Amino acid sequence: MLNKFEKNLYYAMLRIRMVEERIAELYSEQEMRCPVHLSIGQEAVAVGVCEHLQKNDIVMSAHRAHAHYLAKGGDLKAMLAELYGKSTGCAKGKGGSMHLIDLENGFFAAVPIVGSTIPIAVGVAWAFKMKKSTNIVTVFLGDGATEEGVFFESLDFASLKNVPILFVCENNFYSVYSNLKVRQAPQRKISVLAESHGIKTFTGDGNDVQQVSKMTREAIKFIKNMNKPVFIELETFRWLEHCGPNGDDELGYREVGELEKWIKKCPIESYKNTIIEKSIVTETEITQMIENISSEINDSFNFAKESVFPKLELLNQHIYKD
Amino acid sequence: MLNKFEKNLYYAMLRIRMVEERIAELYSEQEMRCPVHLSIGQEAVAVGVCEHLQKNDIVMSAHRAHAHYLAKGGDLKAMLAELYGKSTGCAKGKGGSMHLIDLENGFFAAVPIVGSTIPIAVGVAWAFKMKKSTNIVTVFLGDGATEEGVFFESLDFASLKNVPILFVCENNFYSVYSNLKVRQAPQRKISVLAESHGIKTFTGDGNDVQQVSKMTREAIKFIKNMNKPVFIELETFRWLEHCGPNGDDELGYREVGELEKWIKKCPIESYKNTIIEKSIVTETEITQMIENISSEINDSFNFAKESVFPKLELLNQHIYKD
Amino acid sequence: MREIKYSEAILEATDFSLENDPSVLVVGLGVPDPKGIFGTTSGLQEKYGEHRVMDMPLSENGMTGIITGVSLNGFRPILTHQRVEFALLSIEQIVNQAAKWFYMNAGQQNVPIVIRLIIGRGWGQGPQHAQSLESWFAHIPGLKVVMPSNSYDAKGLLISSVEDDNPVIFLEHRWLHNTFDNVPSEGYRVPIGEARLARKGSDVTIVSHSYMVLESLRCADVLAEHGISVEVVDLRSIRPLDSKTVLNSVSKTKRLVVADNGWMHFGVSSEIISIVTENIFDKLICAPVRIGMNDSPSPSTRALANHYYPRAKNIAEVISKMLDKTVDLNILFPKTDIPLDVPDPSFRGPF
Amino acid sequence: MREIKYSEAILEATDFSLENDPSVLVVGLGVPDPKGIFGTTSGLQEKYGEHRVMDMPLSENGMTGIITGVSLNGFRPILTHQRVEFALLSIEQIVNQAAKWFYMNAGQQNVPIVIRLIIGRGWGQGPQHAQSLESWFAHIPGLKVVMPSNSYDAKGLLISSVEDDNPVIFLEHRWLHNTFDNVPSEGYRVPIGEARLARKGSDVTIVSHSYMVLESLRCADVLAEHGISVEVVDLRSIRPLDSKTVLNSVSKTKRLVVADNGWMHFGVSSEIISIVTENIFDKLICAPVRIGMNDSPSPSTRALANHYYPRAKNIAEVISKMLDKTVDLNILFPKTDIPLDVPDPSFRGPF
Ligand SMILES: Cc1ncc(C[n+]2csc(CCOP(=O)(O)OP(=O)(O)O)c2C)c(N)n1
Ligand SMILES: Cc1ncc(C[n+]2csc(CCOP(=O)(O)OP(=O)(O)O)c2C)c(N)n1
Ligand SMILES: [Mg+2]
Ligand SMILES: [Mg+2]
Repeated sequence: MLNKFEKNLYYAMLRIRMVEERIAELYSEQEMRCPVHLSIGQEAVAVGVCEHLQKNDIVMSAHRAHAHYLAKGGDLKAMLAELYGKSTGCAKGKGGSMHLIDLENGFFAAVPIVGSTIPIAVGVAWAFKMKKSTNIVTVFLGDGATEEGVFFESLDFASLKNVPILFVCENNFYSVYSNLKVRQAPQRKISVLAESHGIKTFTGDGNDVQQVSKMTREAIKFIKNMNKPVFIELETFRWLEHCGPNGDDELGYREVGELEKWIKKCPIESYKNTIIEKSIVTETEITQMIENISSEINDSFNFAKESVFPKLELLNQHIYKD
Repeated sequence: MLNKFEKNLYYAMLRIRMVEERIAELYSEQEMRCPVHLSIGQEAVAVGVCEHLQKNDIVMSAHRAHAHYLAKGGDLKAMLAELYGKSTGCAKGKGGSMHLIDLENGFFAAVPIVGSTIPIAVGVAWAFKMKKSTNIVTVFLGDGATEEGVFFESLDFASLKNVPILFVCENNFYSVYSNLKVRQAPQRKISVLAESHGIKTFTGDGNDVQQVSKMTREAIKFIKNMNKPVFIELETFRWLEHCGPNGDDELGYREVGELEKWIKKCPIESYKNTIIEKSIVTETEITQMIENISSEINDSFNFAKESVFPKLELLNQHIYKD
Repeated sequence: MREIKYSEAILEATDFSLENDPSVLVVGLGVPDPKGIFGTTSGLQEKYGEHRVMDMPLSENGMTGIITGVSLNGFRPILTHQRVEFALLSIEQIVNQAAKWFYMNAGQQNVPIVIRLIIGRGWGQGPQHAQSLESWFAHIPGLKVVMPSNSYDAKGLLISSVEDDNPVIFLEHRWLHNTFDNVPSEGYRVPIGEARLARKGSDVTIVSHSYMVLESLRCADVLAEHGISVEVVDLRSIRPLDSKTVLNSVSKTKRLVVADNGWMHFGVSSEIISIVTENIFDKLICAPVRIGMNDSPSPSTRALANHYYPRAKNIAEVISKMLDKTVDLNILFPKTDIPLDVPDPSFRGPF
Repeated sequence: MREIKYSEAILEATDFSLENDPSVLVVGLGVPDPKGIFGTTSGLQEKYGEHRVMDMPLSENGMTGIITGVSLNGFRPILTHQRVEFALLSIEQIVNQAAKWFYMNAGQQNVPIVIRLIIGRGWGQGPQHAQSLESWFAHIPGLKVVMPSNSYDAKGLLISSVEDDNPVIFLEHRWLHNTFDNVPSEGYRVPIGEARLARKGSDVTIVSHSYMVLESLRCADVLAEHGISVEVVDLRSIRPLDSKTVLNSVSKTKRLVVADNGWMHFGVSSEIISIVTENIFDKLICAPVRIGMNDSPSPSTRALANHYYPRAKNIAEVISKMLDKTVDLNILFPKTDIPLDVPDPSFRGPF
């Protein structure tokens, strides 16, 4: 297929967007009874990075993990079933939206305690190094996570042992309702923090999937050739409320017009314009994509809804491994 | 008195050295029954910094605190009595060497958990700022302490709130028996870590008391004029074993000749040469100093030895404040 | 007297403390945000300024040290975390430093801080947003651990906590935030360390705390209709623990059930059973029993979470067995359509 | 069989594990240093290389996450801290992550790690170097908590811990490191979760663990000469807890004393008392009693520390009171010149 890679970038972003829009739409049915942190507006980071990863490369994430899970090839049905608390969920319903996992597709884990997967990801990467594997680990983290001490401890060790890890910081300027300026000194630049640990860094526009993709390609080359970690900081923006299916701009915690500015920079729309302009896709192809995705989403939600709840025995299973 | 400041620098270093040498000498009597971390070889940092502090400025430290406590004007008798576990000790014997305190003289606390006084010191300094006091806080920390996540959390907050604090890192290249190179990436420079948080930094020779003193003067001016924190990294070296009264170079964990090199750079000897050359002191004055200090030390050890142990009631006092 | 919500009671206590004492500070992730920590801090920054009521970086350990430091130099900070789990990052500061500070320096410097921790539960919070852990804090000499079960106590105990000269861990159960009680509008104190006889009875004593007091009271209500008279002791604080009130009650009823808010093993219920059996073994006429969270991490899906948390019905089951009475629990506690992963709206209060 | 020290037993178990399974790693501050963590890791780096046996940065929390990660990808790390207090920096990783990992992902990925924690005591360690805290870890479903009291168990339990597929907290009391026991030179396993009947007796059961087993045995020895027959149960692991052995013993002796290694409140001893009274209340003929560390932080000066830790004599006092026997404790336990802030050299073993 011509321009397969470019089309994939678009398709993957669109698919994530459409999945999350459907979650938002159906959330009010109160059947997905767990907190959900949607990443609408931030799809380019997940996709631009993950399109360069191999199946056996590992991805880890945190509370806002849907996009990373899907971009890495995580099973959609199992994810939705997990949100519905069903036995067919990727964690049999035990975890919910904040605990996605798909070992088959290299998505190791996401957890809601901010920052806590960072050292775990470093450990997974360190194991690759010790096993002389050529695989790498990518860990996604927010701007808020860079305020946790464990972030720095992880940078130090990754740099000390030269482990094959790609840190991807999605700087969306907010932690819940709190702007960077009430949390970090104005002179503090996240990428520079990483650099000061002797780590190669890149920064860029997280809404520009081409830029993210290019940067990731270089970053991975660097990790593999130099046997050293890389840190990428990407600016992007969350459109909806921190947790839940709705917007919350009316609460006034963000500057007036900030959201609009970012919506204008929609990663999917802007990339669509680019690839249409460059005749990489046609409007017809896009219509077809939307149809395909819709039908996959319909199937997957049906699957999730029709799946059964786990049986009571499960409650006391998996506390210990025998 | 002519050259009072210069003489004080020398006197204070000499006094600390002589106190610690006496502790080392008497430790084998097994009457100071608590772990002691001596700072022999590192006196210039404590003295060069503390000579610029006012009585109501606050100092905090960690496990290796004797020099900081004494340089800040901490009561010698109370310190020794604390090492002897006596009721006249600065913490009535409850703390031992790793828990020095002298509120009267602005020495708030030292604790043995590495890194843990750093955020507490930032909090004390933040309070000064909120009270519009002109006092500042100085916190001493080792190179090892910069590996704790809480170090970075403290830097961020200090920088965010512009609190009047002087961070003084004594980089003696070792944490117990572990060299920096097994703990920190070679490209990681401690002062740069601080800088990357938007904090003004200085670096220098921690065995040169004049340099330390000059740097501290500038640092304090900066803190007071700019209302911002400052970070100083000073290279120095511990002569004796990490914990205890003896040398341990024979264990071979440090490079051959490293200790000798640093002993040649003895902060006290080299400063003595300088001030004798410049005719700031005479040999006679120094002999007099030694005599004075010896007699103070004799008195203080006698005081500590003759003091009584705390009574059993003390065991259950101070668990809660009524 | 007005009926107000538990969350409003917390807000009023905080407001009162800020008003009453200029050294009080309020610090926490989201403190000034539009949701105001479940409404418990709403409007305070507007009223007292951002120097006294403030957000913070996502640095739980550092911030705990920082508020400890600020408390050594004249302030009385209240630090808030939206989940008890986040405080696990700051255990070193809480347990090694704040709890022991006053002891370590032999009474020269104390640490007057309050750490408000909210216990998550329900709506699929899952394994990392639903622990309780009060027994951890209560294990540590030097800490006080307060767990009010109603609005009145919440307000009075929070004011007492802020005025207390020691580090106080103040645990709030999310499912209490929307319950109501009669609460005076002015400031008042509920002393820390006094349990409350929440309901008098003669056949059996349920010792409980925090949210589980509500389940215990419901159990008592229902059993009363069947001639079983249940006394309910609400501990209110776990450390100091009012063993006198517990012992008095059990001495009278001669039977003990502990309805634990957390895991039972090495927990609050094991401490209560120990205190009772050590002290009034001869008064007991049967083995004490504890009920608490299932001994596993908490699952997200409601299919499992519904069986994870003990309810009034489970307590009633234990009591009927203990008293050898046959009651039909399914009649006493008929199935309702109320989902079990959100607070039961009939638990409205006052209690 | 050879008699070797507890610290040597730990070393041998580690050596065996490294030899036996190439996926085993040893990580900790000071692991390869000249003192080798009280001798427990000496020579291992030379033997297995710095890629398997290594020092680490002073980053307890990060390193705990890192060893969790490495365990997810094929390794079996042993992480060591020289004091239990240092691990308090890593509680978030231990409790929220490692302990729950297997549950959270419904059995797809487990965390086979061992965290060796040394309990400080003596020589003026003071408030921040002398806590015990096993009940904290034991409160958490998903963790195993192992506390051997002698060299034989130390070796066999450490090998079992490394081979266990779950996170194991392995607590070593410093004062045990120099005690001796008969230990096979080859590798062997002591199963986790089985208590040991350390001494048979008929009048009273002492349940104990770790160092306090030694004090309990000494107490039993001395009381035996005065016609009091004491049974001693050594728990060996606190979670899983072998309640069967405890219940069997108390069913027989009908009296229970718990000699706790840590603070009693919300501690191991409260759990033991609860298990016994819940299950065999009718077998008990008198109130159970617990003994443990003084309910305060630990003071540095020996003048106070001597009264902080319970000793054989204190246990004997409780037992003689319980049995209503008048024995002169000062004759039974004559004053010696041995300082109380260092291990008693007569506690040499084997036990
Ligand atoms: C240790 C911890 N503290 C607080 C929280 C509450 N919390 C959940 S998500 C979040 C925001 C994190 O911000 P960021 O890392 O920037 O990610 P974003 O939500 O912007 O994607 C916070 C504070 C948490 N989950 N864990
Ligand atoms: C959190 C913690 N981890 C480990 C230790 C053990 N320890 C005591 S002092 C020390 C060395 C610290 O090195 P550094 O900060 O460079 O200070 P120095 O001893 O060189 O003065 C260590 C690791 C501790 N006290 N606290
Ligand atoms: Mg963010
Ligand atoms: Mg050092």
